[in-house]
Amino acid sequence: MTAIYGLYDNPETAQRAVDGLRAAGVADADIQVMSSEPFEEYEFSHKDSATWIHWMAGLGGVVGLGSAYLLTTLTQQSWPIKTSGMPIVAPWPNLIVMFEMTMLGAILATVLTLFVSARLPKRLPALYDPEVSNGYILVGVQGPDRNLTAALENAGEGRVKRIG
Amino acid sequence: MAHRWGMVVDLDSCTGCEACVTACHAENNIPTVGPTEAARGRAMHWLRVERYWEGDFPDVKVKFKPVMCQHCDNAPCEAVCPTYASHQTDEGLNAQVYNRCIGTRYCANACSYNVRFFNFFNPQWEKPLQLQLNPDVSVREVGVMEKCTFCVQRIKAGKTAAKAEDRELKDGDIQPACAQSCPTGSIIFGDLNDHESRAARFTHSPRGTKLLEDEGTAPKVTYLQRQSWNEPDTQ
Amino acid sequence: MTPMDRRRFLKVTAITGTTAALAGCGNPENQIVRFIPEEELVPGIAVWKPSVCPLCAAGCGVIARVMDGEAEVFRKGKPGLTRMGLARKLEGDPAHPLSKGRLCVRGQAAVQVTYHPDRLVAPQRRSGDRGTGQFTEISWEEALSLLTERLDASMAAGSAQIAFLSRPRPGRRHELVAEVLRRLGAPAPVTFEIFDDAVLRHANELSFGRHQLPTLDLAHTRYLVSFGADLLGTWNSPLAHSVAYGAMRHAPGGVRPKFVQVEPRMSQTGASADQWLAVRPGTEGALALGLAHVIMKAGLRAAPAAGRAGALVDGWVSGLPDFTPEAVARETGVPAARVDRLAREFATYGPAVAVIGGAPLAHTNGLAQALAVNALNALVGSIGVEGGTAFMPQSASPQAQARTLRETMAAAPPQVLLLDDANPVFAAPAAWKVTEWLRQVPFIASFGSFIDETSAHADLLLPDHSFLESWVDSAPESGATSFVATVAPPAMRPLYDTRAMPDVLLEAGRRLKQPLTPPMPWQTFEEMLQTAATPESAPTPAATGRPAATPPPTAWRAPVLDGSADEYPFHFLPFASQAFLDGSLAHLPWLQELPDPLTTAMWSSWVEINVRTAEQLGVADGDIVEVTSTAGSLRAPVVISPGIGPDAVAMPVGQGHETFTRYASGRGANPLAILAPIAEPSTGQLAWSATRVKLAKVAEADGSLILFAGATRERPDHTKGRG
Amino acid sequence: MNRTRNNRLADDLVRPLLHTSVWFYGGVLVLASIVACGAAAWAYQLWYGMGVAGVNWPVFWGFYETNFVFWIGISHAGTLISAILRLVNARWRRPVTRCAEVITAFALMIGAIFPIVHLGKPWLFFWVAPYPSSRELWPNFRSPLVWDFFAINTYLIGSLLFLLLPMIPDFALIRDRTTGRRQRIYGALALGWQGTTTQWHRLEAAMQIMAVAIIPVAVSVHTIVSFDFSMVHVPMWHSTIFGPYFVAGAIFSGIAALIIAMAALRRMLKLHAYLHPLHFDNLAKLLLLMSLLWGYFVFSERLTVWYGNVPSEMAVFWATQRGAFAPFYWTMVVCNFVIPVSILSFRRLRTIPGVVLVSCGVVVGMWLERFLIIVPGLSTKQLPYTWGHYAPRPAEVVIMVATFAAMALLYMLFSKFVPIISIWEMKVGNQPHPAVSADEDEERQGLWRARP
Repeated sequence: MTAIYGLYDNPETAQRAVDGLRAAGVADADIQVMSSEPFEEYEFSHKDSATWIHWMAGLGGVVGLGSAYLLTTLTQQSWPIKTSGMPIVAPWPNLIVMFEMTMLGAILATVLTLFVSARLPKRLPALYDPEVSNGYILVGVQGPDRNLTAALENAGEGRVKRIG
Repeated sequence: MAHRWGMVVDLDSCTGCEACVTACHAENNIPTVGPTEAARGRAMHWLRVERYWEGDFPDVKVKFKPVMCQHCDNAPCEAVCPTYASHQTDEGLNAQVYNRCIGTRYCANACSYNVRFFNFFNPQWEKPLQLQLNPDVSVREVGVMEKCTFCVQRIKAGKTAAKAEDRELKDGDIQPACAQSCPTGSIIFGDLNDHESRAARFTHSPRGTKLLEDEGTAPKVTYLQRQSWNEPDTQ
Repeated sequence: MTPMDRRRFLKVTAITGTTAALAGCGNPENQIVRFIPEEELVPGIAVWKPSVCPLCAAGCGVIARVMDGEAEVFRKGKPGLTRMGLARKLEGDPAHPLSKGRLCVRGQAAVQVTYHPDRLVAPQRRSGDRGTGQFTEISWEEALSLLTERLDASMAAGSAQIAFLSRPRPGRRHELVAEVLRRLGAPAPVTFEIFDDAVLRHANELSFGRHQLPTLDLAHTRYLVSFGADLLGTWNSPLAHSVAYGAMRHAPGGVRPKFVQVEPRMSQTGASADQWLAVRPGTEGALALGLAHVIMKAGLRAAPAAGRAGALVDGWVSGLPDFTPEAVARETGVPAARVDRLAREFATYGPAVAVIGGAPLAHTNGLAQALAVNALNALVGSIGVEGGTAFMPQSASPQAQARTLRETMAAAPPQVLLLDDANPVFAAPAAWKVTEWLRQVPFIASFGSFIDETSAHADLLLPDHSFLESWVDSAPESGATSFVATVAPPAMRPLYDTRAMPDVLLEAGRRLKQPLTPPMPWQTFEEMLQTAATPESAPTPAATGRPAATPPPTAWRAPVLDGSADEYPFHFLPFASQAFLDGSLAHLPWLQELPDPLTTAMWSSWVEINVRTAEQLGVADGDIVEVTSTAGSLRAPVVISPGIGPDAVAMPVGQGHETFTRYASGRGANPLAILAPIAEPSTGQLAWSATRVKLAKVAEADGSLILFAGATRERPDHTKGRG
Repeated sequence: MNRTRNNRLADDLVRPLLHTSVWFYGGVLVLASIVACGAAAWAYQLWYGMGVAGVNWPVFWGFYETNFVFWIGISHAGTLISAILRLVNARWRRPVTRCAEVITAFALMIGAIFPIVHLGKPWLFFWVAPYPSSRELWPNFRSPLVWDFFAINTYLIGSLLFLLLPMIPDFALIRDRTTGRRQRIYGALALGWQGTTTQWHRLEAAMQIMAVAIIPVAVSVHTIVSFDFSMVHVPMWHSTIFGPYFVAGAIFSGIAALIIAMAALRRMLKLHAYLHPLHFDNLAKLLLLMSLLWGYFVFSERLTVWYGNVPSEMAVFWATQRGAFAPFYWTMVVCNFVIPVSILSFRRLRTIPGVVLVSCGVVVGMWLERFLIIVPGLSTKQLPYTWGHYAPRPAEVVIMVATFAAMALLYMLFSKFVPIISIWEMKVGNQPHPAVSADEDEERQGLWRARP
């Protein structure tokens, strides 16, 4: 595999590098930006921010609720035992169990979606540089070499590196 | 028609002699815990005779009140049990399933009458006292709750006998140990669904009251209040 | 092969490898043997067998629920295992006129006597010094030869100096003992029971010609006045009384029967009364005479109606002028108005009956008190009528011919003393010096099943069967209106190497050098019981009774108490405890853990004091006080009670045993020990209610008082208000 | 300069993981041995039976349940607070969140042990779990104890995830700054985190949702714990106020615990540059608020009982107000209300030592509160005949002490292996900046560049 990337000290430069790559005709999807913090206020960080994680959470909640309802009512009916003169299927207490399982469903679904959509866990891919942890921002492109060095170098102070 | 077992205690003739207490111990294999444990408040009396003083010397009276499990229709102890160890049977008994009990002691807290007892240790019968144990009643191990069962073993035996003789149960066929031994016949046990039974009739006596009625527990034990002469010159 | 053969040739088979499993079966070296079962029982099927409760003189008939089980037994000097029928529970015998299918709290616990862990399993002879309670096991052969040796010796010495000391238990068993003693040329058996109402028997003899305790027909009584008799708890025939009391309370319709209890300390019986009248101890008789005064004055009855019983009371014919309600109020502390009303009610509502028993008789004026109540009963005509009091036909009353312990102790000490369950070392005041007396007796043999304070002084222990293991009988002197004699065969086989006392006596008699003359008509107690027991006296006595010289009238006097009022301010009232009676039942764990009806105390002894007294002494429940009389002192925790006056303190009898099994030894204090040795003059019986004491706080609560109840009032004051 | 500051930050926060002082080993040793004693005490109880504890008839619940409620209460420090702060975007939360969430995780684990310890047959505790234990019989969903099972587990799982997710980027950072075995371990824990824009987005989104979800769960947990008591007719248990009362109390004690923990970290890990007086000051304000809230609840509880004048409840009321429990009761009032209000109301007294002192008092006071809710009610129930007493026995005390040691131990170990302050969140928060007083900081807020 081959790839080219630049390491930039500050976000402005990184932003320029991203713009440069776009100008050089690289598709947004191919541009990869890695950083040790989310630079929310910079445009580059907003690429592929669309997500359906909220919907998944909701769905999880619904599943939790449903299973809780079944768990309580079915088990109570499967062996009807009288206690304290309460109805065999006692709605009020069951609501508590349903609430808890709804929340649990939502939380688990959220985390599951996070891992799936963020492709975690996985082994560390080739296109990465420990310098990211030292605060550098990595802007890179994978794939067959097109001449992007300029685009990355023109961005400003930074180091451009190649893989393969 | 299903049975609905209930009890009536006539406080007017109860003399507080506590024959019922020992009878209960003998019938139900209730262990004696000894002085040290008794001092820690762990004495087990499924049936106790409560004593309350009224007035002061010399015009003083005493109220005796035998209190055992009230076998409530809405027993607070049942719902709180996580394992159904405590539940209501079809015959209206408040049953305690010893081998389902995991010893949360929650039922005991929920019971307003404090008639539930806990096995803080494994029960001890210094040999050969264990020879007295009633084979019809299981001995409870450490960590489980126990309480008055209305002598369920006698109820079973009574029904089996009636079945064997192929006849209906008669009122009085079944006597819990306390009712049988009570010298003054102040404890009356019977089927509340059988309107002819003495228990059923006394349950509706004008003297009849329930213990902690306002708790809404709907007990199946009725107490017939004590009557008295009015003493003009007692203050 | 019949069971008989099997029993004769007891087959023994060794079990190997189970010693470990059978811990408690003695040291593993012992070979564990399994005895062949001696009877066929269907496992799990209960058989009901009749028996007689031995725990008090009431002699109630019981039935034992026998089921098979695996028992560790001790037979022929060997420990072992066998399947056998075991009595599991006692119930009242429905066919028995006294128990009528009911059973009292003590009767329920009686089964523990048989299975008590400290029961003697075989004969033993003394190995240590007397009183140390050190014994070594011996065979019956050796035991019997030791016994007969001593009997021979004492007979050889001329008049047989043999004393047989037991508790008064009317019945054939006692007859047999008397017969044997007579043939030995020994004096009549000695009976001792601290709470025995000898005074009342004597009074009844005088008033009605019957040396006997009365039977109350409570079931039909409409007005009951009890002077200190704990008739529903511990007095005379409590179970029969309770059964009848139940009938009285459940009497159909009409006026509610009234029950008045007159006593200085509220007993369990007093707690059940419609009205509880507190009187100064020892003045109950004055109240009775006060009632009689009002009744006669108001013309509700005439003096002669009391007949002979009235004639025995000084000033009766003249209408008891000294016993006006006011005078009685001063004497007893009962308001005059109440005396008056009580008297009128008593004479108006019929059938009415009065009864006296227990503490009121244990005074120097005991006889006068009893005669007063007898006269009152006679006055309202409650003798021998339905709902009144009557005397039950009976065979020879042991108390009639028996000697008292005091008489025996006064005479020269016997050569041989045979003990049967009586425990005077515990149950007699220390001032009697029973222990010293026992030391002077060269040879003491005890038939008891346990080592108690008295049998600890024995040289030879010949353990009797438990009542469930042997032939038992009773012929109570009171409790029913018809003659009652109960005989029952063993309910189960003996667990241990024990023998029935009567059979041991007969056996010993056969082995004597000079045989009994005339020879005993029976070889065994069982044989004796085959011959029917017959009532000696006519069923219903006339109010006049047997012709006897009418003694001079007795005047009621205030009781003489031991100890000056200013040095010893409190009247000391020992009482028979609901659980232990005179202490002979303190070894039963069920009764030890039984909450006392009024104080709810378990496993403890206590001193009951009035609230005011507590304030004076500055003590709270459980604090330790020292109770001091002229005869000694003891320490016990206090229980503050509204059921006793500020001038008296009460203490239950029963605890305070030194050596009486693991459950009773070293627990609590014994009030009898500090009683002053005052006697009721006419009978010489101990006036156990005539001692004064002083109290002093000696320590804070030390936990020796164990109460089951948390609070004494249904609505404790501090829960009442917001203040 | 942005990067250099960030590196210094990383260095500061990673240092504790790389260098270990003898004090650490000493501390671990001491704490571990105390925990061992606790385990021994429990073994002793398992062997002989519940009787070795002080519980009796009628006081069937005592220290164990007190500690259960107490620790579950403590657990409300972390996740709940950090979730709220996260949602309201309080920028001072960043250094606080993780050490708070850690408290939650461990306090929950410890608290959840007590319901098992207090069982008569602990080896059957799993019969409360929703599975057909014997004869196809499922647990009784009507029982508050079963509700506890669901609530506590939901909260525990949620809190653990809430704590773990933001740790992934930090693991990645450590991975890149270490070598050898450490690198391999943290590398594994980092799950291959690169810090791509996608990952950052998903993480932030997930954390937002979790924050929303965890708050109602946290509230429900302590409400349900309070239901254990308010569902039954024990005098002064059967009260509708218990839900919010317990939640408030939980947060109250939670914040106090958090303050104590932060002060300890600040001192031991030399985090003065990260945990400023400002943070303590803000938490102190929260604590003051909760103290007032607590006082309000106690007052309304007491007033209604006193005014209602139900005998059985008055028995408990007076037992706590004047009777045997009065000393504990008034100590509680002083620790939970008098001291906090009188100290925290004045800025000059809201110093770190002052706040820590108050917090210690609150922890004690809240423990007493739980004890005073549970025991007096049981010892004076409806029938005066059955009134009783309770005194703890050694087993209970030892096990209780051991749990406090366990908390400290777990906390030490955690801060040894994980940066106790979330590094990347600190970067976002533009920290560290030099320690400042509360006033100075407020001035700075104007200059501060708005960032999420």
